[in-house]
Amino acid sequence: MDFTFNEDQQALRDSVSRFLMVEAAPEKLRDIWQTDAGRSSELRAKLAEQGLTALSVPEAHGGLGMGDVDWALMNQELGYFGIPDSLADTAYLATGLLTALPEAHPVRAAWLPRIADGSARIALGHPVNPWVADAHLADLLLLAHPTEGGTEWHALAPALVQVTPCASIDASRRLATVAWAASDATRIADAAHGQVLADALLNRGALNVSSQLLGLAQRMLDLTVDYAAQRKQFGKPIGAFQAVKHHLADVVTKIEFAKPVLYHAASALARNAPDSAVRASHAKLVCAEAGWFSARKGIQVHGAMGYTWEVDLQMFMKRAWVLDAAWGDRAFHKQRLSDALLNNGALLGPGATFNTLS
Amino acid sequence: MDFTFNEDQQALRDSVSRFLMVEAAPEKLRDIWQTDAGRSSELRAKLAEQGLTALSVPEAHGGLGMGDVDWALMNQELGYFGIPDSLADTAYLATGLLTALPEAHPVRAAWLPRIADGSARIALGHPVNPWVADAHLADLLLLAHPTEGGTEWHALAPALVQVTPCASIDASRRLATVAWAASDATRIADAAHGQVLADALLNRGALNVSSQLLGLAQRMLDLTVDYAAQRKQFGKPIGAFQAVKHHLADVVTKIEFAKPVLYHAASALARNAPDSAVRASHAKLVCAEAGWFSARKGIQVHGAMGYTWEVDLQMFMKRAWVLDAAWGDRAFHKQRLSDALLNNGALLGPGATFNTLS
Amino acid sequence: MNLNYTPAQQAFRAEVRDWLRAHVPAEAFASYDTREGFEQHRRWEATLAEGGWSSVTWPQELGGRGCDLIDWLIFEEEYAAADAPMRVNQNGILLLGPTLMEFGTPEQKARFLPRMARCDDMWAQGWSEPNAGSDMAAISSRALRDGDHYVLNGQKTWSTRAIFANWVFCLFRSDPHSSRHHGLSYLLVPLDAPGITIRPIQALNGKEAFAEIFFDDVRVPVENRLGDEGQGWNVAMATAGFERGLLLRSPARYQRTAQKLMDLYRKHQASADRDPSIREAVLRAWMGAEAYNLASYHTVGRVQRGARIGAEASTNKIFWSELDLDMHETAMRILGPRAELCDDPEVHEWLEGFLFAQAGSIYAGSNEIQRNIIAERLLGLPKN
Amino acid sequence: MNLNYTPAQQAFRAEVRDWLRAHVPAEAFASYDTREGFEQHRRWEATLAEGGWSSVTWPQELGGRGCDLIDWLIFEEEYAAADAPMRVNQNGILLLGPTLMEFGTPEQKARFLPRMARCDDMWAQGWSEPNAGSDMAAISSRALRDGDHYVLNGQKTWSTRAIFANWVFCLFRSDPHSSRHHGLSYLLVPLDAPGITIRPIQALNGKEAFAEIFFDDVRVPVENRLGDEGQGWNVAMATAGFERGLLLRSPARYQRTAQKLMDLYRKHQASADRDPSIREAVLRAWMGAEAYNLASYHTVGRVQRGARIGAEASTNKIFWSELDLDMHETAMRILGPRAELCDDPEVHEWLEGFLFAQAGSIYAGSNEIQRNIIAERLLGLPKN
Repeated sequence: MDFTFNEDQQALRDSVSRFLMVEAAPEKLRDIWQTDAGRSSELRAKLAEQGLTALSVPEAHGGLGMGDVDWALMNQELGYFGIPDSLADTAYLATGLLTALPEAHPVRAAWLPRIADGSARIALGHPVNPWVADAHLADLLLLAHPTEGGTEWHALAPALVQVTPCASIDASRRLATVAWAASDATRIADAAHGQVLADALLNRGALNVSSQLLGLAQRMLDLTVDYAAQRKQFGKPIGAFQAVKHHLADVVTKIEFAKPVLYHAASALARNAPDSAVRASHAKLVCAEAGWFSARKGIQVHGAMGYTWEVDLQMFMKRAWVLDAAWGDRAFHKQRLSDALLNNGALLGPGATFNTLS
Repeated sequence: MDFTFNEDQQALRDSVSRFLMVEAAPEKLRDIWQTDAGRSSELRAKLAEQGLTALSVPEAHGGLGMGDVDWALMNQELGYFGIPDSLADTAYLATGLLTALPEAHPVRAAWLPRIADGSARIALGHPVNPWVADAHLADLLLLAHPTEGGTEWHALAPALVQVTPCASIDASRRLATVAWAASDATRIADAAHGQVLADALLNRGALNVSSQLLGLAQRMLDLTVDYAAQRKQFGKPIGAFQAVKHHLADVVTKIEFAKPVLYHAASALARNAPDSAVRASHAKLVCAEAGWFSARKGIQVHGAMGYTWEVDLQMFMKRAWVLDAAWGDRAFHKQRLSDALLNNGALLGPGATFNTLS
Repeated sequence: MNLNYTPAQQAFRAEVRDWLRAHVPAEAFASYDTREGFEQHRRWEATLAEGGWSSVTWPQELGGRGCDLIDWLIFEEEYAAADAPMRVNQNGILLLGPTLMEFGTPEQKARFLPRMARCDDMWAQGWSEPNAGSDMAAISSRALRDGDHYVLNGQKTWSTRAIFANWVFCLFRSDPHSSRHHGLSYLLVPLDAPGITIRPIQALNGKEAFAEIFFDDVRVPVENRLGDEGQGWNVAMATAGFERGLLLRSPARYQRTAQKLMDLYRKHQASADRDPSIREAVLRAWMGAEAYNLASYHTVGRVQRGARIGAEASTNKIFWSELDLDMHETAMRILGPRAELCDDPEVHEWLEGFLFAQAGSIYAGSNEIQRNIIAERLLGLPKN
Repeated sequence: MNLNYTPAQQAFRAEVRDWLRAHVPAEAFASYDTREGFEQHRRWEATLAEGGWSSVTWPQELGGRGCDLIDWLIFEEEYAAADAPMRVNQNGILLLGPTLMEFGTPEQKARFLPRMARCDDMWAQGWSEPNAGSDMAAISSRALRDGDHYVLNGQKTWSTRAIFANWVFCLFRSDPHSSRHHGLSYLLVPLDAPGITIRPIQALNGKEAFAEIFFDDVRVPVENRLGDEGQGWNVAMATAGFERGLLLRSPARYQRTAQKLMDLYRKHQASADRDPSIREAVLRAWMGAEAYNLASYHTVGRVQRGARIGAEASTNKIFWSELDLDMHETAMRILGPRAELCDDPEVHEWLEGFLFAQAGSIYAGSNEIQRNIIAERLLGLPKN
């Protein structure tokens, strides 16, 4: 029993953080987000060079073979630095889906190496989301097709789909509805296996945004602490006022108690534990709350400055707001949690966390 | 349209307040509450002398003929000074019930004058409460008898009932379960009329505790402000710390926005308005919340002192806690509110408050 | 206590309702933070003025109707129920107008009030400065007396819609040796005066909702000063509390939002009920909006009986700003993953309202400042 | 990260469970705030000690089992799951014990620790004073050196169960010219020493849960001082953070409460669901208790890898105290009008817990103080 990260994991995270600090500074992101495509192939290439696109691709396909627990750390950095959806969607979520296909599957074999080397962007259409993120630049789209027997999965080249963009309040987002037709030729998983993939993807997607939300919460806190230390009113930094201190102390508490929930959920998913779904929902709820709460306290402490486009807070705040409802909104996850707790006594009580009593 | 109290109403309230300040000081109440009966006939006699028992008895029976709106003020004082249940139960609730009987009804004629002159205590058994307050000293018990056709009401002399006390966390309370048998001889209202009485009593009971809860909230706030101004830590009064200020400012806001809701509900009840029930539930919910919140902030600001028996805060805090669930707990009132709002669009929107659009 | 409207009040309500029914535009305007939308809203203000509705509580001779505050509440109820456009000259009508009536010379009243009522002039407010936000007494922009003129230098900020306005009312430090709230003067400045530069500030929604105003040796005549020299703080404060407490945010607006929230909830009830906190929040929205309305009627009654509104205005500010935020957050939760789609017709208004609600706990005195005021002035807790 | 218990840990869990199954009394004890109940609890502590369970993390030679912190968590989980009695010597075992191990002389350790482990001595804490609560550095009780003794004068308060204890550990001002956290000494005082008067304080529930301790020329030998003279603050603080952060409130206790709350909710679901906030609160109770447990495992792992716990302890304190309050409030709501009936068997435990939870945000450093610590030490915000 050791619920901590090892030094390698922490070192990798630190190096990614240092890299993004330089390469994903807010002013660069603003420039990128203002382009039509909203994405920079130059930045993507640098991320690939750092190995970020290869993180969870199996070693046999040129990747690093890492898993959900590593991503729980890494994604906090992506959240902290506001890296748009396409990277984690491709390198984490699509990779997870493809890796779960039979080893000999041609789509798996064809695309995992391209993910690892950074040359492919993959977009995902899951029924829980009413839109597809980053469909417009995708080299491949993996799309769910709900049928009576379960959710099939289909792989489509961009030429086979029609992408209609829909604007998000978050300037980093490029969302779209995608029109397409399912056929035998596009199917990569039938209804039975596909449902397993869809369920796993949903939990992974929820953890993906959970960890980004935690990173965002931390970024907004850091920005706000900086502001509170510098901004003076009534002859002293506003951070010296107890009301401001207590706002921000509460943000710390929310973040610190969301982290272990996230890590545990990631571990459950990695182990394919029977309680993966309820743990993922728990993580999503507390991370979303940390993000939302940090946004609220952040703008309050920033005062009118926080209401401006110019101050960086807004970039992260809007992302926190929208990820709150991505990959299952609060109602979705509360319902799952509620159903599980009312029906599964093994989740309750001392000793239940790591399932020793079940 | 004039949603204020006139000078007479305010003057009466002020005089009652001044009277209770002297006669119902906490140390006196502590002595009374520690007796077996928990009541003082001497204090009751003084209250009667002040006219408090006669407030809403019709003038024809020796009373002052006041109504729900006056009680909304008066009951805040009874709450503020922690006057036990028996007074308002008798002089407000039982009086309301008896007054609604046909004018010629012998029970009405016999007991209203005795209420007015302060010589009778009346206890009420309503189905919404699992107990009867102050049954042990009652000269008359008015007890509901639910039947398929509605709720009958019966009047019983103490000799006809068996009273089994049950202890409350609030030392001012004297609760009991009452065993009794309904008979033709005891019936004062049949099922049809009785149901109307039961419904009105429920709303009046809810307003009765609502206004007391507001008074309690204000008392706890006042005690806490006094404490915060006197208690010094770190070289200054703790009331100078922003965290303490903001705790107490929030209590003020809760109280101030509960008051008009209470007054409006009292007026609706007095006018027998069709939305009386939903207005009473709204009042109960916000007044209960003000009481609960003032208790929480009060004990927090009092620090360890607030956790003691010695400091007066506890007397009022416990009363606020228990009245929270008396005459319909929050679930009961939320359900009523929810049903009404979902089914009655006339309650919604600008202009709806005073029903001009319905 | 008499909670029936008089026949006259009922007739007034019917008159308002009929007029609005005949005049409220069928199509929603563009945002008033855009040039096009602002023009639409300005024209609507002119239409209101023609109908005599632009400032119902003003005296008739100044373009108002001399209504009492109950009539004002009725007007606001009908206005909100009709979904009539947002008002864009409220800084003038609600803040400067009453101040002019109290402190203005007869010449100033005649010069400014009728034009304001007709929306010939659109007014911006100029109180905040980069280093004088919550701490407004830290104002440093200066007005140096030069004969019968003041020479203005300095910078104002967070001036709402100033890029579309043609006048601004400001506090300047007229006594260079003064500090804090002493030595300030209240000046009315035309925004086309030489030496003025206006730089828009982009808000959260990307629109230019605010501006900074830079003053570089701007000359204004002494007759543009409202109240006595050095008394600007008192002039500004005299009406600020009352306005902030009562007129700034009429309760009808929140009742309308609560009503729409209930509609939204009913429409999506099956999915919303998966999260029990949503139903709770919808009930609270109704309770909050009703409470705010009742509190307003109660306050209006007290004011009509001669009471002055003091620090209670601060409880109002906290209450409506938190209510607004809660209601819009709840709408976001009900809309779920669609809530981020700004062009979705069901989402658009809620999303804009959600963004705007973020600022409610900050402008007009942050809620932290309001809580200090309540604790110190209502409860008498020590300042330090 | 490896979230499987080792075979040794599983075996340890089984051993704890078996022992508890055989020994936990079937009948609930009286309140430990009564003489009778305290005696029952003290005897239970002795039974635990005989079984070797009174202080599992202590070294074996001092009466413990030398368990690591994972084993401690496992022990606590089984203890809570078995509804074993509350512990009444935690002030000794959790606070004084580790402090003695770190700062005590060999003689002091030998003299006090085994007796503490066996519950031969029951320890009270004596830090707070009437004017030194949140501001603990304002301690004014004095210990004047007189040869090889200290002469104690002053008053301590809020000393939990001191009327039943026989020893107290205290901070006294040993340098009369010192101020704040300088010049304090940490002393161990027998409560039967001449000059000591103990006056009980009645708590909310009417029980004598605390006491004031008056010192009137009480003489204690110098060998009863823990750590160096004048270094009492550092001695007290060295372990306070760690203990407060981790051992004071084991997560299993909150998981058990959350589980019981879920049971209560299921039992009364039809009536509880009339208030949607109840279901929300029950879900939050589970989420909070799980989060607290996970945070504890995470912290324990870090400590076992050599990390020191700093100001994070303050987030812990806030978290468990608010969780405890929320859970008990929710239980009150579910119980509805019956919640006030103290003798109702279903109510009793919840009501007592509700009262006790009121104090959670106050003792062991008020939550306001904890928030200051987080803001100043973790976030680096300025002190003034």
